[in-house]
Amino acid sequence: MNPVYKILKRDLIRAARSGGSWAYGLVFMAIFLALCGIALDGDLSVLRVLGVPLIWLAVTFAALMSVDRIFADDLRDGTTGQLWLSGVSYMTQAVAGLLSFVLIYLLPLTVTVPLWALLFDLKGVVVVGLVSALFCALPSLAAFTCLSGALTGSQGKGGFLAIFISAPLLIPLLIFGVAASQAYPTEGLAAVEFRALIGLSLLALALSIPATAAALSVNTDR
Amino acid sequence: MNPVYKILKRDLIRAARSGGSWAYGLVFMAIFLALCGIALDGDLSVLRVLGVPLIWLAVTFAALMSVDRIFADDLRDGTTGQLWLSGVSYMTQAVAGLLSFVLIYLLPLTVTVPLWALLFDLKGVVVVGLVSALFCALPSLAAFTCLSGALTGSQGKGGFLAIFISAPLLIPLLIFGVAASQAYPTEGLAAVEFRALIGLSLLALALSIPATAAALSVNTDR
Amino acid sequence: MRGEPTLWLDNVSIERGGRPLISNLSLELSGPKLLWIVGGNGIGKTSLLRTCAGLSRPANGKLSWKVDGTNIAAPQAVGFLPADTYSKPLLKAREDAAFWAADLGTTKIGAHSETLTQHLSTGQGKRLSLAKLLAAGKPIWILDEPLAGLDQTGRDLIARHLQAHVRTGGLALVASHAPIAVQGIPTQRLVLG
Amino acid sequence: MRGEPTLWLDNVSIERGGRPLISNLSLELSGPKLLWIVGGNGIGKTSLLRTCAGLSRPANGKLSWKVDGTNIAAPQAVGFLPADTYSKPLLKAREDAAFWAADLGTTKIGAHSETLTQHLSTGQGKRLSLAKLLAAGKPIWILDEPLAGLDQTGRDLIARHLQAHVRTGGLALVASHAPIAVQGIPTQRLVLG
Amino acid sequence: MRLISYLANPARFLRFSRFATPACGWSALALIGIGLVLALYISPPAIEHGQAVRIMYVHVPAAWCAMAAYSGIAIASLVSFVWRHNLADSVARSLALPGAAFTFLALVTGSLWGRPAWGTWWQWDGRMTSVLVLLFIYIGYMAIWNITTDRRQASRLAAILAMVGALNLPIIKFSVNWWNTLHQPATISEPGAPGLPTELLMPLLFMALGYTALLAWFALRGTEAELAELRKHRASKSKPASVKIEDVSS
Ligand code: HEM
Ligand SMILES: Nc1ncnc2c1ncn2[C@@H]1O[C@H](COP(=O)(O)OP(=O)(O)OP(=O)(O)O)[C@@H](O)[C@H]1O
Ligand SMILES: Nc1ncnc2c1ncn2[C@@H]1O[C@H](COP(=O)(O)OP(=O)(O)OP(=O)(O)O)[C@@H](O)[C@H]1O
Ligand SMILES: [Mg+2]
Ligand SMILES: [Mg+2]
Repeated sequence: MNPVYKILKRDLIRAARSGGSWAYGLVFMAIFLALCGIALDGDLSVLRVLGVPLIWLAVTFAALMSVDRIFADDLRDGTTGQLWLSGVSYMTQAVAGLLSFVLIYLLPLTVTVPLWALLFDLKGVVVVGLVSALFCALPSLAAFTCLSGALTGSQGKGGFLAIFISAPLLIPLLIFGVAASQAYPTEGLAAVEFRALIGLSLLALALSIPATAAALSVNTDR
Repeated sequence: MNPVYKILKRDLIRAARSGGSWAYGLVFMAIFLALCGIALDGDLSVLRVLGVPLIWLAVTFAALMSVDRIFADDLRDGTTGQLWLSGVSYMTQAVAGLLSFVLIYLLPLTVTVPLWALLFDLKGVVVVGLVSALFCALPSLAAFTCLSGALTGSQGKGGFLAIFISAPLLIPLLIFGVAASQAYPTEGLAAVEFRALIGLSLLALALSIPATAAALSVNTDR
Repeated sequence: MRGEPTLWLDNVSIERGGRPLISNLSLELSGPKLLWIVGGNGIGKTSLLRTCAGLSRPANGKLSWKVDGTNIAAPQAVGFLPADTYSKPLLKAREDAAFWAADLGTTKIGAHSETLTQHLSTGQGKRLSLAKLLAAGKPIWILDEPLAGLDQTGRDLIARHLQAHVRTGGLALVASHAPIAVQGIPTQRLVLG
Repeated sequence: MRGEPTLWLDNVSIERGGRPLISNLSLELSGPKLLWIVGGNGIGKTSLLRTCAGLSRPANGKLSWKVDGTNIAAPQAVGFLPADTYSKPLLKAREDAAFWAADLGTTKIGAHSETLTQHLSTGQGKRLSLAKLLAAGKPIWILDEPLAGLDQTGRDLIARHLQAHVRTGGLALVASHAPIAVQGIPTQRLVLG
Repeated sequence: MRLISYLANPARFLRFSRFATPACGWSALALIGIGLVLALYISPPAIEHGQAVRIMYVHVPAAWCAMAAYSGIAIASLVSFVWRHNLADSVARSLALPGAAFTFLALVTGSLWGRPAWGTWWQWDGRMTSVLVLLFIYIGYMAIWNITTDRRQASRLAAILAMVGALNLPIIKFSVNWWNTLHQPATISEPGAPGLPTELLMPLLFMALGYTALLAWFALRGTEAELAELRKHRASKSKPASVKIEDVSS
């Protein structure tokens, strides 16, 4: 059986059994956006302007909050090393970790965006732009988060350090993402910001996967 | 030696050695608020309105993210039970955990709030109101977080459950807190919201500490 | 010489995950004595020991701990050595020991006082736990696999301390797959199976 | 019968926390053979084994793994049984075993296939790890304290499997404080001290 | 490059640094001193900026050195990661603190200057944001060093972060061209750009050289300290275990 598939399956089972820890990000998003709504006093004209950036922010933060769930367990109990011995290269493990992160943590966030958009009374075309931009940004969001997960993994104190490491890499993403979402209604998918996002995603993948693999191999050594 | 003091000392040493993990709440706040700024395009008129609620939100979330640092380690490796056997009651452990949480995670957050307020161009009197409200809310923030930490502790899957458990408790706190901060410039500390906050804090302490102790004792049983 | 400790199990049943492990066990154990508990993997030794230490509640029945006939609470009576260590990562061995008022010298790991506990080897970790047990000075000792991971000197150390403990009137419950060979003290074996 | 495996250490030095544990060790080990590694707690057995498995880099020197004289990478040659389990909490024993293509029956814990791995007893956890090692079918086995926590049948199981492994040409490195008594296979002892 | 491989030997490095370190330290002091005097008293106020131009003499070289220090870290990290060279990661590690300090200085002076120049302390434009990001990367880099207990591991993890973070350097450099925002594009450092009058350029040059000498001093001193630490460690070493192999008859 393909090792990536095996790891994905394992992680999905664990997530399903973890009492909903995969939904952590969703809950964060809900509370965050609801509070922003309350804070802005439900003023729809303001909300409509702020909707897109706030949702981007929520997605980014929800992703960041799950950073230490990617590789930490495997690094701490020695599974990473055992997988390597069983012939699953660190590179493959990096890819599998990335995919399972996307599937378990990021996809639910992205898919439910139209729902949160309701809160801000966003127009249909804006929502489409937002979701497309999010999908374009998904790979780099995941790639950076995985890298910081792997870098801080085995220390047992990942959390904040991981946030700290990936946030600077995520800031440009956020800037482009918001710009792309806002450009969509007038320019569609052809907007230069979309190309920038996709470029950033490809770059992020190309850089992060080998870096993640290297970090995993370093952290296995004890 | 007093057991509370001993536990505090131990936790402070651990925090100091963890490469500054106690400071990551701060970093979270910094990044969170900075990202909010980016997402909102640095529009000061919006930022000024959102400043107080966003800072409240940041403090709350920074606190929530440390939930699984309170009792989880001790529950997982059996220290809680051993402490009980060594004559430290679960109640004492709950108090010690709460205090060390306040000292290590919450205090640095609260003390630096004036700094973050600069980012949002808040007026001096607003900042004073914000900080006073935060101090009034500190005990209940800590108490709720500790309770959810103790409840979810040994499962190794805190996240969602913790947020779910503490969110209903924290939302009134947030609402009162923001209201108190906003009432301060006109009404000062006499504002009814401040009294509500303090009442909430006392209530939270009275309820949470025994509940935390009970949760610890249940989670020790395996 | 301390007072004579007694551990009293009245009709105790233990379950795990809905499966009964031990049912209706009644026992009165009093020191000076060593009770060696044996039984196959997964039979319920650890569960029994944790129950006897007051760390788990039995599904049924009652336990009591006594010294010289007067009831006392488990925390006053029991010292427990679990199979896994409970030292805190990020603390140096010296600091972790100090927290429990333990002395690294008693188990011959004084030379590693500056090592972080997460870097201690398996046997060194076990010795650290043992030092903590010794420091607590309780009349009832409950040890889960004390020999696992220890080298010959470590095993001798355990035997010597067990002997001294029982000689001064103590009661010791020990679950171990490896033989617990202690000379000259009253020993009973409890076989689960 | 598989090809003859060789583990070759060339001037290997191992350090931990800046302290030298082993320096300039050169060795050529080839199967069929059992190498029993002994030494006091904290002398460096685990560190040596992890290095031999390719999981840690030596501070100095080189290692190579060969089968029938041709160099291969560590992952093709080595199966490693660590002292602690590496089963995933929240998975059932059955699922965890399936992930490593292991069969619970080989180590007699088939009856516990539905138990979550975090609820397995110490010995059951060890047996799960052993099942994974057996499933991997590697020519070089590296075992760290395989007997710790196992009952008599478990220890027999290990002995039997070690015997079969060496009989079919395998090489086994075993660090153990408990005697590794395996009949009728070539055994050497490496004493660290 | 030849100098680097020559110095890669610790003994040779120590011989070199015995002279180089104090030289760098004193020249840094002198250059920055002269630069400050020139900047604060001698050079004239600029036409469009008034007295605020004096901030430039602190700001611009600080920004340059922040980037230079990071480039140094990235290159040294690459060397240490690929060739596993210990001196390289000492250099990288000791550049982090002054680099972060310069970044912070550039940010603070920039935003102090921004108030009179643009009427705002802070804007989320490309230049400022990317410099802030640089500060975060510096802090993350130092945090990895501090958090990881094993030195070998720490150096490799930090090197990975440093190499990935190098992506930010071109962003800082070209952000003014990509998003034409508040910050002015390169005028001094661009060949063919209009340039500055000499009386403005001189103090700038002094400050820049002074900062660079300061960076070098930090790098040399950090490496020296590391080597001293290593030697001390060697001296207090415990003995490794003896190894003996015997046959066991079964
Ligand atoms: C917090 C805000 C600021 C930041 C983070 C910042 C950052 C930087 C950086 C990184 C450089 C080096 C660029 C390079 O070498 O290409 C630079 C250069 C420079 N900055 Fe700023 N800056 C800020 C505010 C300002 C302000 C307010 C002014 C004046 C109006 C200013 C004027 C300059 C000048 C004149 C240069 C030299 C450009 C050259 O010729 O290379 N900066 N700044
Ligand atoms: N929550 C649970 N659900 C199902 N089974 C459980 C649960 N917790 C424990 N068990 C089972 O209870 C049994 C008792 O475990 P225990 O740790 O007491 O055994 P033990 O005698 O100490 O074994 P060992 O010799 O391996 O240490 C084991 O078979 C274990 O699988
Ligand atoms: N990072 C570190 N810093 C300091 N000392 C360390 C570090 N890591 C390991 N050690 C020490 O290295 C030594 C080797 O440990 P190792 O686990 O290899 O011993 P071992 O022979 O397997 O012992 P045991 O029989 O107890 O399992 C121990 O003394 C341990 O304290
Ligand atoms: Mg057991
Ligand atoms: Mg070992």
